Amino acid sequence: MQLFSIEYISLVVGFLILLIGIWGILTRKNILKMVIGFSLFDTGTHIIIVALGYVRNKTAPILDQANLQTNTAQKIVDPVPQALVLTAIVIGLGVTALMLVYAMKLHNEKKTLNIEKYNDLKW
Amino acid sequence: MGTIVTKILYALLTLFIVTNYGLILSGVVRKIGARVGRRHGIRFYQPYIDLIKNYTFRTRITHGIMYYIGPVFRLTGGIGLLLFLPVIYGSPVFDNFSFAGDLTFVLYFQFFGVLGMALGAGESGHPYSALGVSRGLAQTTAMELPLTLGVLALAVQYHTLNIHEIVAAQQGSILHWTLFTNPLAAIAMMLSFLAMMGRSPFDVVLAPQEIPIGPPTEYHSALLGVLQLNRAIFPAAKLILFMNLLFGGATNWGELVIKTFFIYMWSVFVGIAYPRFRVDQSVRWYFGIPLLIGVAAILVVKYF
Amino acid sequence: MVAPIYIIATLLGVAFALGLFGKKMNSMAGLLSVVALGFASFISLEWLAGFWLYDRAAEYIYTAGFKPPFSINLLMGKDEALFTSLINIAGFFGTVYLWDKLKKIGSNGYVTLMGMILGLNVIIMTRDLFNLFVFLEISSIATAGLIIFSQNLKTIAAGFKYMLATGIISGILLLGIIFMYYFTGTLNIDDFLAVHSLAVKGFGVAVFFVLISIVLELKPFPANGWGLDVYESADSGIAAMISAGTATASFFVMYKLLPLGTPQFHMVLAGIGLATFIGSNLMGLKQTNPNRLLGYSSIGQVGLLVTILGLSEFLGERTTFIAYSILISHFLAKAGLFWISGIVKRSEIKEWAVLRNNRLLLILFGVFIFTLIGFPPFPSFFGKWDLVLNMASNNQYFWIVGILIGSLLEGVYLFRWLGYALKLDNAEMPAFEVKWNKVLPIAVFGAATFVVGYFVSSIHPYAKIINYIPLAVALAFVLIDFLPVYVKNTLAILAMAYYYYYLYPTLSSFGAVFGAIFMVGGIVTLIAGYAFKGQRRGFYPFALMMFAGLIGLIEAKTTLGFFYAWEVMTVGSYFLIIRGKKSMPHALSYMLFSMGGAYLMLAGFAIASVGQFNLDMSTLSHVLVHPTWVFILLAVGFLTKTASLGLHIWLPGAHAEAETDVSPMVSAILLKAGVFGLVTLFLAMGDQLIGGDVSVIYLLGWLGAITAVMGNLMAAFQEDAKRLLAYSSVGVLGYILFGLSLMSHLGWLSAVSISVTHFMFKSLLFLAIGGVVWRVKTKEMYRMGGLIKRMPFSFFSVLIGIIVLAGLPPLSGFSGKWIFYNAVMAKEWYLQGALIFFSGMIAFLYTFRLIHSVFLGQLKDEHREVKEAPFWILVPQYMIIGVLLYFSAIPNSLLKPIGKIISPYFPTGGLEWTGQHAVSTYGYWNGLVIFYIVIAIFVTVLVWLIINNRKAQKVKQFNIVFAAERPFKPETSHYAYNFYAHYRKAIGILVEPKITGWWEGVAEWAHAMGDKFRKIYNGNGQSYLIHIMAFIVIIYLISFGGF
Amino acid sequence: MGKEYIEKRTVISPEGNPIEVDPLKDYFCDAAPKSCKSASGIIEKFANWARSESLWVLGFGTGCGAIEMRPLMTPRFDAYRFGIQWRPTPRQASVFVISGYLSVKTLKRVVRSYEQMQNPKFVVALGSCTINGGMYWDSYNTINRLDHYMPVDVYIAGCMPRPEALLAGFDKLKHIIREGRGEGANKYAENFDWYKGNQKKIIKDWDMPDYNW
Repeated sequence: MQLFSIEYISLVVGFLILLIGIWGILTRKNILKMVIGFSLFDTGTHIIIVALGYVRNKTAPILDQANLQTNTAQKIVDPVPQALVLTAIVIGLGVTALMLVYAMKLHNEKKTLNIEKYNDLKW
Repeated sequence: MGTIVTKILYALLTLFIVTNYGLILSGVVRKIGARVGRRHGIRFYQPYIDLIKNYTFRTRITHGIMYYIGPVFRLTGGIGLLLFLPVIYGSPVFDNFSFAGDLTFVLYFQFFGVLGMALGAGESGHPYSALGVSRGLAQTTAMELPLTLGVLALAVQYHTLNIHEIVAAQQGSILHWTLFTNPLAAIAMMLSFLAMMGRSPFDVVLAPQEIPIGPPTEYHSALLGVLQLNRAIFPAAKLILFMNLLFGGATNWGELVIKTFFIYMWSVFVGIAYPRFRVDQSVRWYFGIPLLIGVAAILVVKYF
Repeated sequence: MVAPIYIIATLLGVAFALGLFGKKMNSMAGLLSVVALGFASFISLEWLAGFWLYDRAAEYIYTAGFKPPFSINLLMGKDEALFTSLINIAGFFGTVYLWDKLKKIGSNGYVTLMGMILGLNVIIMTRDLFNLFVFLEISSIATAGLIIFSQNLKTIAAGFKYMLATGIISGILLLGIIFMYYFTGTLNIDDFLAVHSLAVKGFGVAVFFVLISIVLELKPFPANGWGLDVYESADSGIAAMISAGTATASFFVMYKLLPLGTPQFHMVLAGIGLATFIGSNLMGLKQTNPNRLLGYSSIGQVGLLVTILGLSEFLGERTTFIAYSILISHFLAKAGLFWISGIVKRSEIKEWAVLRNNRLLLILFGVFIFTLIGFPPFPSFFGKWDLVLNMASNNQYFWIVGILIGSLLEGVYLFRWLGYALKLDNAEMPAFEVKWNKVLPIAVFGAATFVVGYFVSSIHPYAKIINYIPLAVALAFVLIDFLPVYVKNTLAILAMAYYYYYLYPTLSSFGAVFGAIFMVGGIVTLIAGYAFKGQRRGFYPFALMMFAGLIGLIEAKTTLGFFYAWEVMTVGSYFLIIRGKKSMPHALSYMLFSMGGAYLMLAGFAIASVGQFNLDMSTLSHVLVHPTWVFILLAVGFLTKTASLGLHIWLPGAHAEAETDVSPMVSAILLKAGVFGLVTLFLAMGDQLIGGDVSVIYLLGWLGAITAVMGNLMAAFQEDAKRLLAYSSVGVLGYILFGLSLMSHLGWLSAVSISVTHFMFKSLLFLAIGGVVWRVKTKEMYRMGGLIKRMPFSFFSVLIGIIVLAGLPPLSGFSGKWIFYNAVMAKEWYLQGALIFFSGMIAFLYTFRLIHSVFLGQLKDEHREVKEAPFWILVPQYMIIGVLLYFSAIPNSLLKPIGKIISPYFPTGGLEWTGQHAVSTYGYWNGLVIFYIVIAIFVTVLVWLIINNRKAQKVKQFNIVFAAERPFKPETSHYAYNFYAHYRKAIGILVEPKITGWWEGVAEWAHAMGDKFRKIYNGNGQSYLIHIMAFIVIIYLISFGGF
Repeated sequence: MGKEYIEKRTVISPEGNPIEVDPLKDYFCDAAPKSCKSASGIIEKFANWARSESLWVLGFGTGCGAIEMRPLMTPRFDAYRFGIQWRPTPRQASVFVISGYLSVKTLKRVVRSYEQMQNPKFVVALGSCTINGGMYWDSYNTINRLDHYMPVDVYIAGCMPRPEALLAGFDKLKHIIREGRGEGANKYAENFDWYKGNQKKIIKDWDMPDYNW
């Protein structure tokens, strides 16, 4: 992988977003911000996945383009990460949605979104 | 059958001699005590009169069966101890039943009567009886420790627990006595002997006045008579035991009388010279020097 | 065979179909789900049966008709069949259990549940890593969904923490997966396994991320606060699903991916597991919330499983057996416990006394606790045995120590909890609601523990040769527990008698002696059971279980058999002891010391088995490695049972608080198990030297002597009659230990004959005193007194008992003492011998005190009309007295056979018998003659006294001379309290409870440690995430040499 | 420490049943003493000799005369040589020495101690007070004549009698015993009702059985 190539840059960016996400999760007290952190974490991961599957000068593995009908394997990027990332996005969506539901329920109960207030269970 | 009858007759003979000796001895000792105190003191035959008088009481009470047979246990213990000892060395007549058990047996058997008596005294329901027993038992445990060490040292020295053989090994010369061949063991045992005889400073068990004479508080009449008989026989038996173990035994009655008298005088002297210990004091005392001497005796015979 | 894909199809199909159901069709939805899960269970069980019975080959399922890597493939092999069976069964019964709750939630709940079970199924079967990720997410989303259904703030907060944690973990998993794909171009696990040996740079890190996230799914210490919160707050039914289902599936994933890790990583894994096992059990100590406690235990157990996986290199092919037996035990027990918790609905373990209102649940609770800790006949017992044995054979002692410590810690809180449930007062507590749909799953799982236990033992090469019949008979008494006591008692006696009759011809050597003590003793003490009225529920199964264990000890041919019997005996005796009114804390300490001792034995047996071809008991006689350690471990193990000084603190309370006829069982009979162990050990191994010159047996001799003194001394200062007798047992057992460590003919003769007489006189005394306590309803001696008038027969029993105990001639107690002195002389252990003699003197103190304070002295007002002890308690006493008197008169009837047994091992230095006349090197003794002479003198003196002392006036208790006064009250005239006050003043310093204090300090320290550690779980979800991140970093550094 | 301990009461047995306790009946044996026949002829003579030569004394030292008993044990008087010894318990004593005046309060104790001694028993009354009350004859709180309450074998007059007088008294007692006249115990048994009546007349808070064994 070459420096400043598109895949490298997106990999680095992906990692950066991922780290920002983790930073958000670990340091923000507001539950919604933590959920956003999670989204960033997911997004970063997704970018990394796509970046890893990218092969230079090749095109997306969508077979309705005419020139892909033959020798497909040489013309497309690795299709597996593409498939994976779609699944991952769906799952991430599900997780985020559920987290937001939790956030809502928590807020309904205690009228606060500060994660530190929810430590009734401990030890 | 004949041998059994002769055995029994011999045993009765021994018993007769020792009982009389014991009674006279106790009278004489009290006499001596009085003389030391510049009194005339009792007549030496006073114990006989006391004994007879106690049997002639016309009424008596009983607190129950155990109370009643307590003195029986006691006297059985005394007579048994005597009869299980070889009294005169080399005499088949006064050997009695010493073939039945050795030194270990004798040491354990002396508690037979003590415990039985303690139970009898207990049934009288008198708190002072129980208190006396509790003191006596406590003191005994402490006293037995140097004694055991001494006995073990003896057994090591003579390679036997057979009293005959221990006596036999001491024959020949006065220097063959255990007292001289194994002085540490002898000292340890003679210190224990003091408490065994129940004289001052170890007579808190009977402590007249404070707890009217301890366990026998409630005993009277013939019951007390039985106890008195035992008080003649039991110490004599113990004296004979110590004589056999430490002082070369006796080959005739004269020797026995002399030796046991002087052994007894050891406790009498100490008793007259020293005031009474409390129980905790006597227990601690026995865990002190006598115990160390006993341990030293063991170490000496084991390693030297 | 139904294709396994139908599991997925069914669950998925039903889940979608349920979406169409309206609000009013909840019952219908529930039924459909149960049927679906039942069908799924059927499929997986069918596969399991196929693999097991018909040796089918594993089968791959290719989705979409392509082979991997182009498609996702699933595998249905033996392991997968087993694990999916577990999951589906858990799902099935879990749904039945949750019926009401789910019905209230509606079809959404069923859908979520289906999703969770489906996810877990796929996790187990899939061979595709990304697929694994997807279904991990599905199942955790479903779990979070299930959690959120309970409208409770705590639960929701916990669920959120759960979401945060699993979110992070799955994110890391995904990263790992994608990098693994990047390096290898495949997502198929089978392909990875082929690839992983290729040293692709960076691949290791990717694998690390995958593995660490699976580890995190297993909730390692300390990155597991989120798991604990969920366990505590979630509905018990759901917690059961998580503990039994999710943890099981996660474990299987670890198992599946294990080959990806390097050996170093496996060691790290084992370390994580062990830290989790010990750490979470330590923190569990202070826990009082049942569900959170179960959470700690659950995490700990999974930690143990992780350790086992990490150590698989050492365990080799036994890994599967060990891991599965422990896993299934945990699966069944933990689900069962969570479910019970859901029925009881008490948030303090102290309130679990309410469980006694439902006998079935109580029994099941006990079964699950014992299953968890690994007692026989439950499967984990065999797993732990194999685990320790295999670790020992690889010299991995560190792991053995860790695992055993962790297990012991777990025992502390679980048995405390069980004790609370069994004993605490529950009068004020309202009964809980019991519904059949909630009890059914628990009962099924409870029964399954036995079935699986039987199955596991039948496939274990050594376990299958153990004789399970005695245990089965004992358990059969559970079924007839409703019968009245006399029927059961008769049956029990017949069973014991028959078994003794059956066993008798096969007994030889010491087995014959101890067999007689155990079985004849058992029969004799059981006779006292006729005194009880009603049903006496729960007594006979455990009494017979204890005896089954004792018999097993004698029958044991292998070390496994011995250890098995030992544990059976421990379980039985634990329940016998805890029957006492105030025995809860004592039963706990009994159990803990027993467990500790048993673990030492386990370690000892394990080391002894190293390099041996089999596990025969005879292997002990040629131990190849560390024989000294083996000897010490086993000896200390046995000494916990014989209650040697330092290990004695459990005994007094346990024996004193037990019931009337239980005390003799546990004190007179059970303690002999330890003696039997020592006998076996000494014979097999002989003496061992520490550092080449200090003899272990020499030290044991000193220990025995000091124990004898201290035990007796403590007995002398007791106010409680049964406690006094209990301490006396400590003393006598010290005496026996000393006799055995003399390692000579006479020493053993003395020790074994004292073992026999101790059984008799201690049974006698405990029964007699028990009979008194039965009547006067107190154990404090100073509250009694003068009872000779009311209970003459008991008095006579005690009299004979104490004379024998004190070793006074002419009764048979003396024979032991006499032989003993000769033995001491021969061995030249004079100082120890003097100590023993001293202890014998102290025995006079407490024996006199016992009989005086209880039977003599002043009768108390309230006891004026007390009756003699129950007839059936007297019967065994007088049987024993008869035998004792016989042995006293004819001592060689006892000593000669024992001498013959000892002779092959110690041929020289025996006694020479001429009739009843015994001669040793040092002395001689004729029991019969002495008996006659003493009786003759006694009778003569008695006749003389009677002649002189006829017509004595019988007087009453206050007719004593009292310094011219009269006594005021019996209480103030009964000298009994603090009887040896002066003695205490003199040497009481020796009996300051230093040792008890030390053990209490250890306990307190452990609890304080646990309490301190658990403070890291501060309840803040974010902190938990930080734990997770830190955990990853640290493990990364450890794994890749950062440190 | 009053009378409540001899009043009837109810206690609860361990089984929970009430038990009636009547201390005077349940704790004490109150059988009346019986007059004992003496043995015949020489045996009784021998016995009397033994009794006379072995005087075990119970000293009841509440009166001022008690101080005169102590010197008997000293080298100067040395009563031991006459077979006189002190015992600390009435059970074992045969001679009851009552030293001087008896207050009403101590009379009860004296009676109890006397009754606890075994037959034959002898009473030595020491000092004038025991004869007629001595200087306390009109006191509200002392008795005048001891032999109204128990048979007295020897009176030793004097206020107070010297130890020599005591020795003389003991000598007298020996004579009495040897002559077979020391039958105080039997006399007490035979005239039990009269003695009891006298005792009860003077002792108002009677809190013991009629005979103390």
